[in-house]
Amino acid sequence: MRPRFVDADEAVTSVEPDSTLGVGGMQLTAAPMALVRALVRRRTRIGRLVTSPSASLQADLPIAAGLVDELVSPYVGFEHLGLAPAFRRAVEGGSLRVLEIDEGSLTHALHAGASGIPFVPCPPGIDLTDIPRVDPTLFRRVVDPFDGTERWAVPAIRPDTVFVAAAVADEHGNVAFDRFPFTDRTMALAARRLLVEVEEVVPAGSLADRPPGTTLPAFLVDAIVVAPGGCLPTEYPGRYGRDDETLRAYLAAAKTGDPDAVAPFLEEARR
Amino acid sequence: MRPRFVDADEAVTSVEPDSTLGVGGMQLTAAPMALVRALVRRRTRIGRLVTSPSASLQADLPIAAGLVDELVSPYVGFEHLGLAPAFRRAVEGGSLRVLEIDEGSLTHALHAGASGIPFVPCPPGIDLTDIPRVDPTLFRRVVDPFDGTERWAVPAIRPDTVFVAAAVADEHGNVAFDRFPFTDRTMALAARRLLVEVEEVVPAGSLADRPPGTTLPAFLVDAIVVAPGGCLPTEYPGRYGRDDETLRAYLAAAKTGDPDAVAPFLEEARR
Amino acid sequence: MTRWTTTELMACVIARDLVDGEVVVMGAVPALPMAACLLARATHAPNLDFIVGGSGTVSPAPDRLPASSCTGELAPAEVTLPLPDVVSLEGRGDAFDVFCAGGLQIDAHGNCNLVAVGDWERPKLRGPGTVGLPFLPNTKRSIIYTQSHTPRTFVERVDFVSGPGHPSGPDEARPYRKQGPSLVVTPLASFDFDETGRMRLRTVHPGVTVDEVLAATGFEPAPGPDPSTTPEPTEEELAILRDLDRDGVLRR
Amino acid sequence: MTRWTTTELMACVIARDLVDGEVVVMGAVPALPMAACLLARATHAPNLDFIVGGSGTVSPAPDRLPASSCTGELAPAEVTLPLPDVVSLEGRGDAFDVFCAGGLQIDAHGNCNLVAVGDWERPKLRGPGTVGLPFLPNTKRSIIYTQSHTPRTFVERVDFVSGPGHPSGPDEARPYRKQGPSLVVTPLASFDFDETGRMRLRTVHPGVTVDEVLAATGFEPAPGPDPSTTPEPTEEELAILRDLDRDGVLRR
Repeated sequence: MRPRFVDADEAVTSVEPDSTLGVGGMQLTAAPMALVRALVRRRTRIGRLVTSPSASLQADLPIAAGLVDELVSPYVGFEHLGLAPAFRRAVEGGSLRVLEIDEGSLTHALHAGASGIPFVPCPPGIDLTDIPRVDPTLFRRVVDPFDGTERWAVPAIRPDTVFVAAAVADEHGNVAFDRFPFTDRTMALAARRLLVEVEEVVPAGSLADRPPGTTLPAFLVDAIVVAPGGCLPTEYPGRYGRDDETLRAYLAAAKTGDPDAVAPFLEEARR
Repeated sequence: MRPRFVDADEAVTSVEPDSTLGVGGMQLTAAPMALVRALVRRRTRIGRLVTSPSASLQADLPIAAGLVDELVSPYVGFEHLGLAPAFRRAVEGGSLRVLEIDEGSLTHALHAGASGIPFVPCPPGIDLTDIPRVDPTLFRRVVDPFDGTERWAVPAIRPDTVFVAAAVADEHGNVAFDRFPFTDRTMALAARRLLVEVEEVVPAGSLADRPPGTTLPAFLVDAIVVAPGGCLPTEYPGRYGRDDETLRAYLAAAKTGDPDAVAPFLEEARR
Repeated sequence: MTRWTTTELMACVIARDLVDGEVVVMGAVPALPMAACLLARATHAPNLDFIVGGSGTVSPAPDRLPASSCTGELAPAEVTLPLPDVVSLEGRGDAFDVFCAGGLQIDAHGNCNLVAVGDWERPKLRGPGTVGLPFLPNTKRSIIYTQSHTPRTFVERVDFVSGPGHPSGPDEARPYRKQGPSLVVTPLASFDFDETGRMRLRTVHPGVTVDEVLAATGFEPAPGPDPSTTPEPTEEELAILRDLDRDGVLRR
Repeated sequence: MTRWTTTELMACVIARDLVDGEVVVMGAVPALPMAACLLARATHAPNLDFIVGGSGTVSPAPDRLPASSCTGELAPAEVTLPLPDVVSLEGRGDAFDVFCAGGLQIDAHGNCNLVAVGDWERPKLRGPGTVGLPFLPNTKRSIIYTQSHTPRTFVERVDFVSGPGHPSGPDEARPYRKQGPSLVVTPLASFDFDETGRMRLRTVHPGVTVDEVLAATGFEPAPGPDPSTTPEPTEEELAILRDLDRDGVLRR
């Protein structure tokens, strides 16, 4: 079926409280902030938040609002701007449970979720770290039936809902990314329900020449939110740059630890 | 390191006799025939031939020449033109060992090979077929460490050498596909040595605007063969169509079972 | 001589079975199922989507029906999925509604065999291979079609299950599920399945008798209501099909 | 005041260590390793390739050094890999030569910790997370760099191994391999590793004493040849760096 075109506030009403939410966007780019802000405004509790291999505001803001119980993320930070204040505070204070994971295991777990594969043995490397040893939820030992060796394995991840930001949707609801799909397409393919925010709508047929791997067909998308500038203060490549001033203001507000201090960042960004 | 630009006959000298060869191209499209023909002319024995989910002449021709010991392929045929004569004859006559596999298991096994993942549990479906039961080489039972159930699993596949056809290479040896990369990129990423035939060479920098997923960086490519029309008589999308007349002539020749009858098809195709 | 060919009739039977909003997947030699999908879109199912095999193209509308599933003639489509994504989603199990499939052998419970007739080790007939048919149970239902309806292709039990149908009886480990083959279309007739998952004659094509169908079928279909006659293609259906099929692929 | 900043010197140290034809991967905050790679390409390693983190861009030459690893400023590059492919190839283990990494803590055997200082359950300092550092052993070698050289960052043993270095002794299950960290660059000095995999002082930067380095290091480096002074950036190196670094990111 084809997706519905709705506004962000309506789109997020479909997110079940305490369910698993996947949020796309990598580092300071393409965070689906229009959807994240709407969800935080609604104060929907997130049972488990799954991010891209590297997240920033799309993870720290819901954590700052006190809405996240568990986090599956290989990185929450703001690159050159510094550490993630709410994430740090919540983990150091013991109010956020982290299911430690790395970029490889997460990416393969999402791919497995998209593919009906129940679990994936990990590539080499993770076995030499402490990551798989601290919690058995995401890492268990499996015996390779071909060579008899023991390996670490991760379970498939299929978020109940996924938010990603894309460049455009056509009138039928097919979606296209502009330049870097990151792991957002993989996460989208693993979603049980997929909500996409886009910068603009283009006529049906416009995406015909987009190469494979840069689009998502309409039948995989549940709802589309047209939100120009919706990723701000993060960047959308080729559309608008990162707003470091707003990001710095957020970091200062979040460092105070006062949930009300981050309230201004729940309003829609302005370009 | 960057790839060498060589001709097909020189490129295939690097293929070890009795090793595992992966050949790209899907159905009647993008078969890397310039490389396959050169290898068959050299009469290099192929220990194990791994194909895309659906192969045609790139599998049937080396089998017709009597050069293949084992085959890993979910499909060898010629679509509307009929069954694959040499493949049929060799299997029915017992001279070719088939390691039965399906599209899903093969694609995931190649992805695992590209990723350092030792094996992959299969998605549902295969367990209801006879495919995993006829040979334990590619299918074994594994216990899911997260839910305790038993599943079929396939080992990673990393061909010693892979042949794929692409549209263009730039002067540095970066490679781009035109429209459908099929599973050729996955197979290329799983290769220990990667040989690519291309239609033409373009200046360095020309591939800068190609979207992710449509290219391969030079450092993954060992050698590039410039072979305009090299996929003929199969199609290269957007460059030239399929040559059904030559394909029918091949099928008639291969049906005779006389290896000499297919000799004309070892010569370079003419556009 | 009829106004239409058997293949055109088959396309109509499949098209009429498709429901608006469904997502259909198909494999090699896609002309017939593509014609059915495009016909359905042009009539009662404008929001039907379909994916043409290895190309990964979603709902392409080419100038003519293609002979191959991976031809560049399928571009442009609405969008195109990379083939590995199509494979992933076939495994995911809730992405596609209908799988169009066939087989060298098709059995009473809708199992398909594209691998080997006779003993697998040394087959009498080696088929091309199973491609994506193991994923059949992962769609809501499958539609089986074949151009060959003989006692050798329609058998009680396939020699090798490469595309799973319904379980063959209550003793079988896997339980009967609603998912599975729902329609079989041949040059002679169309079938559905009863509540035990056994094939049942639904309609016979115009000019074909029930006895002819039964004589061509190597097993006894499940009892059911008296089969009706397959409705002929309408003028509208034929006009649409022939506009799609400029090369006459369906008229050979 | 020197003609150059410490960060510019660090870029030169890394650049000189890179070998023509190598393929380098890097992660977040890529300005320094990118500067090193671009400098190496402009001098002795024209065929060096590098991949900028999450962007998947291969050997981009942007107008200025980017602050973020995923910015559109990195396009166009020679080609761009999808991020999942970069992840796959990091696991494959024979695709990349050099991994540039850092850590909140770095230990005597080159283990890196980006996860937690103190107890993991209730850390004193929670780091951002490990991203791709578990893949460090899958490249031929790794280069560790940090802007913070103190006894708290340079420790005998990290509190949490998130990026594997060399094994910490002969008793450890994993054997010593040539693969692993080969160079550590800080604002004070550069280190390599002895044949047991323990960090060894190689050069001290101009104006820094060996005693200052040892006082800033929370473990005793392995004995080795007397450290030399890190060669200053040449005029050519500085000119290239400043042409790359129009925003002066390396000069802050």
